[in-house]
Amino acid sequence: MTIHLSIVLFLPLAGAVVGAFLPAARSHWGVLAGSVGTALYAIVLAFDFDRGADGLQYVTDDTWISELGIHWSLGVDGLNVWLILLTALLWVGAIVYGWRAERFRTRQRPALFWFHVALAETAVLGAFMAQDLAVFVFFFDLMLVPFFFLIGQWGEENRVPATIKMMIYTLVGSLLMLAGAVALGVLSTPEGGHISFALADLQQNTLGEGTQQWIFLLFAAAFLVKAPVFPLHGWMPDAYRAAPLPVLVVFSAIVSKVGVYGFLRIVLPILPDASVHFQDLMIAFAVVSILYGSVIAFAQDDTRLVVGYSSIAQLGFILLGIFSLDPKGSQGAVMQMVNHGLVAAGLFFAIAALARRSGGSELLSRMGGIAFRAPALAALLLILAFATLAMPGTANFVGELLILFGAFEDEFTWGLIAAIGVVLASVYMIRFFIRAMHNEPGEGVQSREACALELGVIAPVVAVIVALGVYPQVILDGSEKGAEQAGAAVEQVQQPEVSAIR
Amino acid sequence: MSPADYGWLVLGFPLLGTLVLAFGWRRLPGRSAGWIGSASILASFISALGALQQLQDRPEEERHIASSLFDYADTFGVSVDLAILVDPLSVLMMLVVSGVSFLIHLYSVAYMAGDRGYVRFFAYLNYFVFSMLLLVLAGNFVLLIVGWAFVGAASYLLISFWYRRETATRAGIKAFVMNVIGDVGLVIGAFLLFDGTGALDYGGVFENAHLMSNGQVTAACLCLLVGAFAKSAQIPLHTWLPDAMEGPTPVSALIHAATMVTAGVYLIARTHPLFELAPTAADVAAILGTLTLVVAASIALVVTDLKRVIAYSTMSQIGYMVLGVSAFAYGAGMFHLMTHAFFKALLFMGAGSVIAGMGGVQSLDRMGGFRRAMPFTFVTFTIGALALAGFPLTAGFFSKDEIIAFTLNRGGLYTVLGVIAYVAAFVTAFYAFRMVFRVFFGEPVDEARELERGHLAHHDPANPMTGEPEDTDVGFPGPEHHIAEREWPMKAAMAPLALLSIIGGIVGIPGVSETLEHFLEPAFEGSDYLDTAPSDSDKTLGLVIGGVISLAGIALAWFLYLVRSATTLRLRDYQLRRVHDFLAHKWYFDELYDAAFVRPMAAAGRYGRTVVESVFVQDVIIGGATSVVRAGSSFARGLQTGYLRSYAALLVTGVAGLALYFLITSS
Amino acid sequence: MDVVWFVVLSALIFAIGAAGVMTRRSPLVILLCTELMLNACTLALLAFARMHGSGDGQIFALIVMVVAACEVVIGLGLIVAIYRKRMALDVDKLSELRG
Amino acid sequence: MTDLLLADIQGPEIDYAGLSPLFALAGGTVIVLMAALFRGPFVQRTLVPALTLTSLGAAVGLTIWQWETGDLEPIVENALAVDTLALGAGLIFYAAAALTVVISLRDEAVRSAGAGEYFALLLASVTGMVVFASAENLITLFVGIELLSIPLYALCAAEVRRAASLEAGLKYLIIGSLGSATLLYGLAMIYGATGATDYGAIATALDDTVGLDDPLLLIGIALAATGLAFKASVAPFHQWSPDVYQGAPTPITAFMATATKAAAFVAILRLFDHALGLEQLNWGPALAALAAVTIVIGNVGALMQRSLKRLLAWSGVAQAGYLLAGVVVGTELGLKATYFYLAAYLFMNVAAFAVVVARERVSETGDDLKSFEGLGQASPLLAWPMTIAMLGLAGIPATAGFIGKFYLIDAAVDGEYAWLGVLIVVGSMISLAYYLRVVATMWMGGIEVELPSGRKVRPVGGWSPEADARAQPEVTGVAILCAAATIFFGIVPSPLFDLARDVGTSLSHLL
Repeated sequence: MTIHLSIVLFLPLAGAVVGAFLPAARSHWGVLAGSVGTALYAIVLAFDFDRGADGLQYVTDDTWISELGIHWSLGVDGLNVWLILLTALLWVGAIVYGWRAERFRTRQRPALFWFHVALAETAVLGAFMAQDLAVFVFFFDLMLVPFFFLIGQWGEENRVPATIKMMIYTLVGSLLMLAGAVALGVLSTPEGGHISFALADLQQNTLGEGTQQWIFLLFAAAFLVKAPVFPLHGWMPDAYRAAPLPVLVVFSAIVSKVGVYGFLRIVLPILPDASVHFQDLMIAFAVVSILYGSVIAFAQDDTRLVVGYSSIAQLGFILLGIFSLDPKGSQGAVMQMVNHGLVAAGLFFAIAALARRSGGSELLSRMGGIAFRAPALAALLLILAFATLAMPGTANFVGELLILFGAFEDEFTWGLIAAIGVVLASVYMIRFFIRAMHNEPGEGVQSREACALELGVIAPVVAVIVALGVYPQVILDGSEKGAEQAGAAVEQVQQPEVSAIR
Repeated sequence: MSPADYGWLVLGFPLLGTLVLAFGWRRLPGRSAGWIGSASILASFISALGALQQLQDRPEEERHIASSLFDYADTFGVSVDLAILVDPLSVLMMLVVSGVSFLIHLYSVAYMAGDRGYVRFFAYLNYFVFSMLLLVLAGNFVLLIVGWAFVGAASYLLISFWYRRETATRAGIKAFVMNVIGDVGLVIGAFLLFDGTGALDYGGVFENAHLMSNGQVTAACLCLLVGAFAKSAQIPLHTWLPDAMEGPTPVSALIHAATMVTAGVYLIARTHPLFELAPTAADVAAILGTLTLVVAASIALVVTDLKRVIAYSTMSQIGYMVLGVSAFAYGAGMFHLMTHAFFKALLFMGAGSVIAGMGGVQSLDRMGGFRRAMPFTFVTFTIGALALAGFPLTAGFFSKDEIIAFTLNRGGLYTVLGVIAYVAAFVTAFYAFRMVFRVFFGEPVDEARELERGHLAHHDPANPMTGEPEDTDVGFPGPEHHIAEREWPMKAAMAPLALLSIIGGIVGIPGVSETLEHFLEPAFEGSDYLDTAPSDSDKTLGLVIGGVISLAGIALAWFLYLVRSATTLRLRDYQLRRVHDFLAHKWYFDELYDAAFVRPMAAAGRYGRTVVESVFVQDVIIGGATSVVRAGSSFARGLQTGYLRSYAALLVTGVAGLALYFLITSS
Repeated sequence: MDVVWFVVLSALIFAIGAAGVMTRRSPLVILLCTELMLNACTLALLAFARMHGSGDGQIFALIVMVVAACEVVIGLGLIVAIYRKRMALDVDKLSELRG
Repeated sequence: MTDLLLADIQGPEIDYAGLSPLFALAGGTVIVLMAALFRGPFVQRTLVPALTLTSLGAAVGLTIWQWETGDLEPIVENALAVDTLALGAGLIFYAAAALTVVISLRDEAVRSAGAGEYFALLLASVTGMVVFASAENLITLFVGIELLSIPLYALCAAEVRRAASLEAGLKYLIIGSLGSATLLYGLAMIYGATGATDYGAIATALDDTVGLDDPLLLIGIALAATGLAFKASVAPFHQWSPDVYQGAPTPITAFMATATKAAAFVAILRLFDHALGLEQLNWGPALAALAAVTIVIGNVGALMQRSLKRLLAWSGVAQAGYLLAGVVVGTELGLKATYFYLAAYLFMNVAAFAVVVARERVSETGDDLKSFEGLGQASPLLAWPMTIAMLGLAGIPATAGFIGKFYLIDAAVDGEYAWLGVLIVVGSMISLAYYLRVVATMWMGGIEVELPSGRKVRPVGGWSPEADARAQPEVTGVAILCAAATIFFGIVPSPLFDLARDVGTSLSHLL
């Protein structure tokens, strides 16, 4: 069957437009319809997706701006199929939660809120599907706008400086990438040939070492800031603290992946020499982020920041996997993107649930003993915590195992240091769980069992996590080809013994 | 049905039990949960018997049955199936684990009856059994690691089962983190093996192990040892086990005595081909094992918390097993593992009964004279103590002394270790009966008297370690206590174990019956050390020495605690005070780790949060950039004086500059 | 007579005019100074026209005069308007707009 | 006697069709002036603006009629070129003027200056721009620049009752005439060096006879460059623009910000790429340096501005820097990119200024950032256009600004000025700080803007009658129209690209 990615991409926006014409109080119906439609379509896509096939599937490729050689080209392959599915599903969860949770009922200008939410979904999907560099940049930058408004207009206190900081900081990276992208397109245009930003064409004619390197740095700036990676995470704490929770769920779960995804999709295939050249630098970034994020995470009192810094560490792992420049590593990275998306979303939903029981406070010091009358909630959070610290038996373990194997292949020492991160992860996640759920209840804590809404959003996430833990192969099958192609160019550059398929 | 199918059944029942209990926790009245849990484990035990019988029907060389369910993770050369391996070794472990587990479940049905977390407890307990069986049945390293981590998680959950106790939660995180360290060690080891052999399943790895360089194998084995030692609470990764006694007593009996903590021994036995390729690693293991068995035994001399005494004795007993398997006395090691499971579980059960009788108090100093109050417990506990002490003809007697015999037989370094082991055996016998005499003999304490009057003592609930007051709601121990004397399930659980502790040795009486040896041989075929077993005469000699030593130890305990207890106190408080303090501080391991790791980490965290974040990330990077821009801004706007004439001036200077540029470049 | 002298002279006048714009404070005088600059240009143009013997320069010069006239008209108009508003006729006082 | 009559005077051959837009405008100027002699509200309020729009419309029509790609022969004895560059530039002027007319309709300036004069001057200025943009000859160049400037001097001061307006007018006049004098002197020197006034001749002269190290020529170029850069408010000749933009009546500011800038750049393109378009004559680096300075100065200058008009003026300086980047590469791609950006810039800027007009008429704080607080609630119809304009100017995707920047960077990199391309994005980064601040002020009320007194500013609560967009439908209409165009061309840029392509075909000698 043929699946039209453009439809998948624009359904949410369409829903938002419909919603805009509904009375404000009902506007969420339009958005919900749109995103549910997308989710269903994405599920169909994931099932229909041919795992064995090389290359892209369901390709859409029309000329958009011929003067600039920009093609409206979308496609799905092993790298993004799961991310697309994840995006579509989590957005539905976030929308449902944002609509039902009483904390957000009293929101002003709901129609506008939902419009931004839907726009964000479209932008993110676009960034994941784009097979044309310009289109990718287009969506990558566009993505920020709705979040800028969502955080700035409907956020917690101190939201405006936070959102402006986030917007500028991340756009600094994105704009550098814009320059890099244009340069890439122009410079890799063969003599007399017509300029094209299609990734396929860009892969054909590779640039000289030097050019690759400065362009690589421009791209890296964008992706590392977006991830974020130490020390470029300055925007993260404020933004996480300020963001409204439903928004934060998708922001932390999905948007942070776009950056690292960009490495796999664009940098490795198109700038292989530079990737090899900067391998150690990037791995250093990754490992430092792993350790730093973990250490800070267990010094935090604000649950959001515990998760925030933990995701710095997690993204460090993903980055490590990518720049192990080993198919196992990339494979693990793809897997971790999905897994971390799941756990991050689940954890933030859980944080919302915890806050409702600790008198609205999201500080660990105000929590404690919440498991007392909420065993189910405690169990869910426990599974989430275990998944986050890559407990064997969860898919995260398989992901991190592959990442570490990939890292060991080429960079054993770095790998060992990174492995410390696994231990640290256990420290901060279990600390989080104990401080929230165990010990004597703090004052102001009323423990009550998870309500239908909370179960409705958290339980499915946990179910998926467990399912993937039982049968991780399902993801590996899907993404294997993609990971292989992502690494192909690099493998040619590298000395053969690094390609470690025995 | 092939043994493998039975193997899957063995795994399946506890999992089923877990799920039933986990999802049915709301609507399970009274003790039904306990019965469901026990039933599932019983079923699992029966399946294990089935596997045993099937295995025995096969010719020796066909006693390795691997069975795979589906691809677990298979990509880019990494190929992991969801596979189990059934061979004599795993069958033995299956039997021990499921058997002992069943009895402990039975015990818990009554013992935990008063607790508000009854269903949760059995869910966890079933989950643990499932994990443990997964560990022993795993057919490849990845699945082994999965089981490894699962038992770690289960142990964490059960240690902090009474999660409103700060002490319990702290003990839990400690145990968990140390176990994760072990997991990481295993992962690295697994990678090294994968790197060297390109395989992750046991078969493949052992076949190609000879391809690896000696250094590689040694490194891999050391990494595996990290895992093994973390799990088996061997020095230097042992500090979590005593704290783990925060968990309910059945948990201590099951996880922290009989099964989980012996996983390390199992791992070494399971990967023996590697250790035989890397004798260095084996030696390291043996030395550390011996060290542990001495240190732990010495600490057990002075600890006053009943459960912790048994915990330390567990550590030291596992030291024996590690020494055994590292000395390539696999049969002996596994033998001791089995017998230890019996008598140590028994000891914990008895201790639980006593603690219940004491109304939750655990300190030896406050116990005494329970002999008449709880005769059944007295008998069984004493049997356990005898076995532990290696009293002649008890189970422990044969197994422990066989290990030592093997060790001495290896000669060289191992002679020394063997001698040390004998010394420790003496200590063991001493502290074992220190417990017995202090708990059951002497003046009956109030609780004992009350019990004799037929009334079970109750104190207002409090944390046994800190004495903080508690309530009896969820997250704290329940209101009622249950003692063996009054609960038939507890008796029913303890009686068989008592029996086994006495006669368990018959499977390995040197020269008479060596059933176990023969049974296990197929698992260790290809080992170069199978024929290095000492002659029966040496073994018998060893048995004699061991018997004498244990008698001596018991005698000394009798002398010091019953005849001359005053002398003992004087020794403790004056002559040997320094020694006592040193041992009472557990050789200062906790303090050391606290100073070396915990505090630095916390400090780093605080430093990072307060300094690095605000100063470097925010001020330097962001603040720096913005201030540069701001400076430029104020400069640009400073030029904008609003004075027409200055504009003109700037314009003219601009012209001049431009003209100058052109003149210079073109000439 | 060499054209250079004319150029130099015009340059001098131009410089004087520019200096005047930069130094004087009365808008009126500044206007005159700009006139001076324009005239310097005119002079230069005429000189060059003579040098090349082409008519363009002269046409140019004529147009410049016209333009100069227009500018002065607007300028005077503005100055009158400012005067009518009782504002100081001093360009340094006219610095409300800045920053 | 008769033979005298019969003696045919050999006049210049003139392509009247080519000149027709000019005639339309010039005629319109006169007619508007005449019509305004009749007093009466209808004439003043309706007829005069209508006539103005009509003549602009006529000009547009004639332009489209004249539209013919390729490098055409200059007309009127090589004085003017009627090529697609001139015509395309013309379209921008007409659009800007028309929009200005609409937002001026109820402006104080019109009242105080008189409708006739106001609109006539506007038309005259447009005429000047057309001449300026199509000048192929030093003389016409000068005529054009004066014809566009002098009316503007007057228009800036149109609000004779407002001191700021007068100050702006005077400043503009004086600095302006200083600038044009400089330009003129430069032109004179170029003429002196080459002995020709029309570009073609100058180019040929430079090719063979004149030595390229002739100091006369070089100084001439420098002076001319300054004069033109001044009009385009390129740093360091930008200083007049913040003051003048702030002081002038806002519609006029909008007009200057868009049309004048366009005219100046077209003139620069012509002079440098046609007359002085020689490889050996390396004015490229010099202009590149100017561009760099402009980008930086403009963007940092705009930070922490509280007056919207002033902020937009500074950002205009920055944008001039971006545009200059398109010029320095001296390629056809650069020409196209420049034109495209000019067009995109027109929409974004007019949208912003229209909102400013709407706000400052009703708010007591004028164009201060304060009068925009909570605009999101008060009147979204105004807040949205402003938001889109700001995001567009910042170069956010889905706006014409993004495509424009993309195109400019493309051109810069293509012309071996990659570093300039990077500098453009660096500039955009800085620009985010002030654009986003405006957006945040409108939507996220209660933002603490750093006032000297450091006191908090609270948002405008809820709906207020004077904040209602419907009070000034035409202004709101313009704002929404331009915003819509910004978005439209951000997603479907092809029409503008086609225009730009045609424009690119002129000046065919470019690479």
